[in-house]
Amino acid sequence: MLSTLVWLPIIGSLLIAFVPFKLTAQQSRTFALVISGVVLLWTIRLFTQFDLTNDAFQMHEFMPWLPMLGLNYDLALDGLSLMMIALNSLLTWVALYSSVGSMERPRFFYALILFVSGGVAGAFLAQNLLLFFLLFEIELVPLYLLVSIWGGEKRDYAATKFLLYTALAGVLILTAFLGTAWLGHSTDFSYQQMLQVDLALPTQVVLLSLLLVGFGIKIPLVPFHTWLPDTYVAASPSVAILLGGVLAKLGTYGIFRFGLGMFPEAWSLLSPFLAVWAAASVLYGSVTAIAQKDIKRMVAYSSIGHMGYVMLGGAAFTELSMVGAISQMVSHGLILALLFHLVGVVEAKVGTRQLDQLNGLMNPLRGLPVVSALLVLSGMASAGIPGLVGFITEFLVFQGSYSVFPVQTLLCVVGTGLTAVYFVILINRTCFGRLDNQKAHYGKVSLTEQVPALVLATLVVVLGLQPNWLVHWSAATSRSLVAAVPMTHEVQVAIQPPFQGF
Amino acid sequence: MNDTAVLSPTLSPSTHEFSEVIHRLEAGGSMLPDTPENLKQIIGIYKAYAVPMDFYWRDLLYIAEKVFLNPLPAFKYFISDKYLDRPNAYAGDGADLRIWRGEADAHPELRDFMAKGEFNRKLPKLFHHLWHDRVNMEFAEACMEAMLWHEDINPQFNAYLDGDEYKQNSDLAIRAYFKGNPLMLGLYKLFPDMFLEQVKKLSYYANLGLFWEVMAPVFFEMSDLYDEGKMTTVPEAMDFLVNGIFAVAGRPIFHHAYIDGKCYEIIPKSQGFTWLYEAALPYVEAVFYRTAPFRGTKSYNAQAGQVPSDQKDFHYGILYADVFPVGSAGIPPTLLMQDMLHFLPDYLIEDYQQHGRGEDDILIQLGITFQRSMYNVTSAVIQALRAALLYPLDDPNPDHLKANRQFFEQQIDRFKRPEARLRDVQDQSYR
Amino acid sequence: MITANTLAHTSWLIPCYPLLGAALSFFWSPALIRLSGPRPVGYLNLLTTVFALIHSAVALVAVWGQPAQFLQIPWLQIADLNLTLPLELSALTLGASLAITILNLLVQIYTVGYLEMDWGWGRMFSLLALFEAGMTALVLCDSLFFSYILLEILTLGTYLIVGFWFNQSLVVTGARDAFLTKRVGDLILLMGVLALYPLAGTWNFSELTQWAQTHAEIGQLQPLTMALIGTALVAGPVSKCAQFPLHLWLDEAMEGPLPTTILRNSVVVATGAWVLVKLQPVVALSPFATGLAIVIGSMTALGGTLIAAAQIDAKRVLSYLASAYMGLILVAVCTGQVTAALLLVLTYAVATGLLLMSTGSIIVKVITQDLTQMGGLWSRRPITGLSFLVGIAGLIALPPFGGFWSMMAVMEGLWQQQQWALIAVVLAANAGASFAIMRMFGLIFAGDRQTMTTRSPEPLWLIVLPMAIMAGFTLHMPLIIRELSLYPAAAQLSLSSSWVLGWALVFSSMAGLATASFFYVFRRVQKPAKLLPPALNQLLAYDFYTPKVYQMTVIGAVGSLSQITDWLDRYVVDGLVNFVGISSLFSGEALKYVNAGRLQLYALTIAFFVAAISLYLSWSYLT
Amino acid sequence: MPSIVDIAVQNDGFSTLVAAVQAAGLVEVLATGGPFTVFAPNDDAFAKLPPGTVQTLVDNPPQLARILKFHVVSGIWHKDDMAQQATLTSLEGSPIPIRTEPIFEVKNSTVLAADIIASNGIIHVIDNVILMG
Repeated sequence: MLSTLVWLPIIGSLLIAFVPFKLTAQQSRTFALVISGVVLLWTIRLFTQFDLTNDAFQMHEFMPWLPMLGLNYDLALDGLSLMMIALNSLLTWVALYSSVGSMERPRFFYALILFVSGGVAGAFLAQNLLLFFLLFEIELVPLYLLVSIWGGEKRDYAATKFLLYTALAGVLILTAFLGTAWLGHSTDFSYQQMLQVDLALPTQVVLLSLLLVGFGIKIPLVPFHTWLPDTYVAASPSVAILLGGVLAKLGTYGIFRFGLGMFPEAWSLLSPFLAVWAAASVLYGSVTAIAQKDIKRMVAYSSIGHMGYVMLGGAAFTELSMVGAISQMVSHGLILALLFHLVGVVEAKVGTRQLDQLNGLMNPLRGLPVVSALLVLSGMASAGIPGLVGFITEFLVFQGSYSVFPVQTLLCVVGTGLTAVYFVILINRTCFGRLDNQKAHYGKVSLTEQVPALVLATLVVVLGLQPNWLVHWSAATSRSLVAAVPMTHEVQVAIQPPFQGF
Repeated sequence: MNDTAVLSPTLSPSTHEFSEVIHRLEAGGSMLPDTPENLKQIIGIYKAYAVPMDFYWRDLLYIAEKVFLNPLPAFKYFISDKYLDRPNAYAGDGADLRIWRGEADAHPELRDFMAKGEFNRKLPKLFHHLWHDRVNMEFAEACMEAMLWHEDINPQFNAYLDGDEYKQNSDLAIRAYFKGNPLMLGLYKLFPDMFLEQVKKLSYYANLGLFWEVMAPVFFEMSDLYDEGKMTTVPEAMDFLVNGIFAVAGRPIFHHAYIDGKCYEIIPKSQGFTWLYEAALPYVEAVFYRTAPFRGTKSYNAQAGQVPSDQKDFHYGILYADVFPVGSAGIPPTLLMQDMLHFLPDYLIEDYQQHGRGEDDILIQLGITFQRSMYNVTSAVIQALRAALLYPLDDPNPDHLKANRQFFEQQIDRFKRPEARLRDVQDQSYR
Repeated sequence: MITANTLAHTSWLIPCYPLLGAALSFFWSPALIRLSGPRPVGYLNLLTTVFALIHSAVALVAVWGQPAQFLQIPWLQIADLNLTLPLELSALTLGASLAITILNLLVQIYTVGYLEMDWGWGRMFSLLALFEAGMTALVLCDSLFFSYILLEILTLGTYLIVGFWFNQSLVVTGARDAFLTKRVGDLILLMGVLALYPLAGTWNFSELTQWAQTHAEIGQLQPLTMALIGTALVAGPVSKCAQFPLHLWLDEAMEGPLPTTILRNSVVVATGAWVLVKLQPVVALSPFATGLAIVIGSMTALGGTLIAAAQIDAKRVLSYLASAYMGLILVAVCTGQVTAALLLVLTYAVATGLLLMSTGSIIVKVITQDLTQMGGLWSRRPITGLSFLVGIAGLIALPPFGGFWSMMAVMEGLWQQQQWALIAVVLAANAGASFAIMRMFGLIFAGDRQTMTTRSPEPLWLIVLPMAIMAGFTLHMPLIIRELSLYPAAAQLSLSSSWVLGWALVFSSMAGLATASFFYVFRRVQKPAKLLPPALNQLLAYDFYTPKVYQMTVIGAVGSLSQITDWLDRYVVDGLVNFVGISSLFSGEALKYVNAGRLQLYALTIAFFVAAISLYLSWSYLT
Repeated sequence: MPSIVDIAVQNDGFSTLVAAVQAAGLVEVLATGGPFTVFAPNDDAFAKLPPGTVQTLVDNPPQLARILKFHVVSGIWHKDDMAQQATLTSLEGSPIPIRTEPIFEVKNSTVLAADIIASNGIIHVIDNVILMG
């Protein structure tokens, strides 16, 4: 069941790369789309099989691999993984769909994307720390190539920076994993085994810190974020969708799964710092986004801010905030993918991403009216306007976190206000205003180019109106995650002044 | 008036910003460059314009003469058969002066569109109306409003509207119209000026209707001549217009209202108002040059000062308008462009399909074509004025040529404003 | 069988009709209708509005005289959070819904006339419908949380509807400022929403009221907390109601089409007041928050009328009067006079709607919005002129019209609380409003014709008819008030205070009207504005230079902060990381300048070795 | 002495003008009223107008009369009297620009024969139909 999600894309990838006969760009795209379409359908089937009442891991698949190393092929699924898998399957399909047929070495491109998708699915399902790490590291290489071969200007610089940062993250994570096993005298790297490990609090704190920094680079959290704007901007829209929509989630997923899961005591000790860190990331990302002149860069910075909400929810680790954080990961993935896709279309049609050159794209006849309308929708979703999915997930995070970290939560609310500021700047400059008569002979946006955006936009609206369909999958998992953590701070502010400091 | 003289050697070249255009005008040309592409575009659009115009003038007269002061004129665009069959005075066998060789009643394409619409079904009129599958009379009324509101450009006509005779004529008509309606008569007694102002507006309906009654057959004839291969250059097209202007210059402008089968001469023909002076020239000034800023592109905020405080400084007509926002909100000419869209000749549709976004931005493409064609009409007006008020282009007297030059330069000066599109229409790539 | 009662119990459908209309409007977006025009969308939305109106009316009849009923619509149930949408069905809420749908119907008819040459009907009518849906849902909904949601959606709606003519530059900035200002209020309100829940354990207004009553001591126990929460809860209404210092957006929103202005100035701004009314028991827990709101309201009431009296733009006179009246309503709510406040909302909304309809009827024909370019329209525009006069009568305290009774109700309450200063504020604001609105009347209708008013017939019947109907409503307002048994106690005129207050109000109105008439109707003084020192005149005309104040404070601060962080990000954080993290691996600025191909190779190798070495190291530990 | 109308009728080259005056119903006025100064376009002048122009005017006497009145000024104005005048006001109401130096011109027409005295006025023959504006 689960292996299909991992191996189908990888087999597809190998087929595209190595079949002996000639494949045109269009054929490889279609083939990749079919593969990822099947994966997507398979994911939907997964939802029907998923047991909502079970808060443990489900659908185990186990195969010994290198038992003496403690490395086994061990997959399983819980609510958190399910959400991430769904996001991965959907966004892979979207990324493939939004790619343009005309590029250099298309077979290689599509093979790499499928490969990344399979690897990431594996990482989200891995029940073995080493397996997770391997898959986490392996996706690096194809992504590096995807950025450095098909990227925009400064792609080499960006790809290298990305590679080095992620590699560093890998080292830290591996150190933490090995340290946990070593210090805990565990011979097996299985997740269940690791959960049993009982370490002294100081050790836990050190190991957790390593994980936090390691995954923090991946998310990224300020100040480890500087690879992000460069990489996202240099990457082609499809790759940016994968990077921002899915791969950043590996960071928060890792923090929740391994940090929070394995070191609950240390987590509860560090959580106030985490909350501050999260709020700082939110504010920093949002404020910096306001100053950007390049819309893709602006969206990239918005991602930093929005991943901060996930961290806030995790830091507060109430049941509600965890559900919120997990849902926020999904909603952020959807919205960011939508934004990157639209920005990509704008760049492809207008030929620039500069705010001071864009204007009047809302023009119904000569502009990009549908793209503009969706840009308004996605910007507003990102800014947390109710009725769209961004609001409810952020709200759950806020409501869940407020009783624990009131000030940090309120600072994050300020962050959504700042989000509104830069998205209004973006929409005003890009969509509103008058077309420049000298330049405005842009190509038409075909329906095919709109399909991914329409799919995502539909999800953003539907899940915004009916958030139950999004949040209830992760409810049980959140409950069990939170139950594992000792409550050092009871939710007992009911009559206490909530405005106590950090 | 075929002035086809070449530039006189006795005059030094113009140093005007648009010297090229000046020289072209002096050589008997148009502001629009003489290219086959331009000719094709303007003739095609004249034809597409003439069909809805055939409706405009009929309905304008219908409103001025029959609907009159109906306080709830919900059906003012539901023109009666009589007005649909009403013979155009410049077409058909019974014409006063036959300009178009076609029939005098409503154009067959118009009748077809009114009956079936783009929906292409014969459904009740009301359905087509509500489905907005109809001619946009609103814009024709807006043109009328522009003429009414810019009252300084039609001094004699307006002086008459403000006079006692007009008041008496209207009074008779108003009383007759509201006979047996004590409410409206009572209101009239209380607020006579309100009713009088409405009648003045209706007089402008008649004015514009009579103006367009001439233009429709002129454009139809030009289209036919082009199709027959008898009109081959832009200056020829312009000269046809110049001749047309002269030929009907003396046509009377009047306003009659028909109430209970009786004719009330609100502005009698005997007042001596002429087509050229009381309709054509004010129309060109009000609609081509001035009108009012589109609410979708200019702020009406008094403190922002985007709208000039002097009517003379209004330059928002088709010669100045930015056509690119057509199709957006707050751009009234969209209505006209949409009207023309239904009646484009095939050769223009083909042309548009090969440029820009083809069918998708056809409204803008035809709008720019329309702008070109109106530069040609304006050229005709300038040349006609030059012929009427100044000297032949081949006049041997250098002083006369200088006067002509001065006149042309004055006219073209109005296009020095940054928003004017004269420079754009010189270039074929502006589309 | 459909009975009135079933209709009452399906009242949740009321917002759904316009919402359906808005959704269907999509099919008339310009990209989809190439051959026909967008007008059907207008008729369609008129139809859905009529449905909503009929439904509201029948439901109102059904619940008339009965205690409030509640409907619960489950929405989201997760962890310990249960979000159920409670609807309150009472004469008050359904009456408000009826008023909103009636006003919307009139505005939509007006729009058909006013925007007859606009191609953007799809967007216009779907947004009008969105507002209708949002406002009817807001009045029916009994939850702070869902009210917040609706207010936010309306904030977005304001952005889009002000940005309707997006080709125009001032529209673009106006939409931006409206959105951001309202959003600021919304988010502070959200903070209040978040903070209130742990304390009260509910967001339902009715339960909050109970909670506030039973925990009345909480204000004394936790003055700071309650002050902060109360202030946050007041902030939302303050920005919605365009109160100082968050009032500028309403001025800028005047760039939007006039029909939307009618809706915005009459009822949309009042949504803030409505929510405040619902929250009044909670806010009342904090004397600080209450006091703050009263101060803000009073300042806005006085400042707004002064600014209104100095505007030369027709729409802006009314926009500042809107702020001023909302200020009075704020004062009324925060002094605990909920009924009086709602009465004032009602009489204000009807009168101001009428005034804006008349104003639109003028500017659609005289083109200019500059009052100094108008004049001499009375004889030719009597229907509009009379409507305007009726609007004035309904707005200010002039017996026997609506405004008088609502102001009386407010005054009566203030008298009982012995709030002399606030009584003075109401009187002064009333006098100022009378002056400002009469000045506007005089400038438009009296005096000599100017070039732009030389030709001005009454406009299309689709504009005149809704205006006349609205005038009818305004004239009948006293009867409606009587039907609703909302006459203030003062109206019985049995108390001696009533006579005093009544006469005081009438005198203040008369003072304003008479002064304005003297200067602007009878034109006894050339250029009356010259009587004021120019600096003062400018100060008022330019709205106390609020745009500059914003520029120097909030906008400047956020702008420079973002510039600074961006600089830090580029040169410090990134530079440091590049330097420390990377330069240790390579030398200097290797990353940027070293031959890219080789660098890639290096990097790949590094990554590979990191993984390999790590594995190798672990091997020795594990075996 | 012959009246203005008589002179026009008796001389060759004014048949169009005469026909126009008749059509416009101005014979009576020009024959007995006055005194007038008439700028009389000859037949060639009318012939210069594009086809249809005269026909439309003749079909519509009030409009024709208005154009003709533009050619008439109240009072008697000799060429020498006009030297001091930049414009004269026509009976139609619009001004007529006049130049006497270097050649005698009335608006955009040239005077072919000046100062023809009639019983009720004076005639100047011009080579163009002059138009208002």
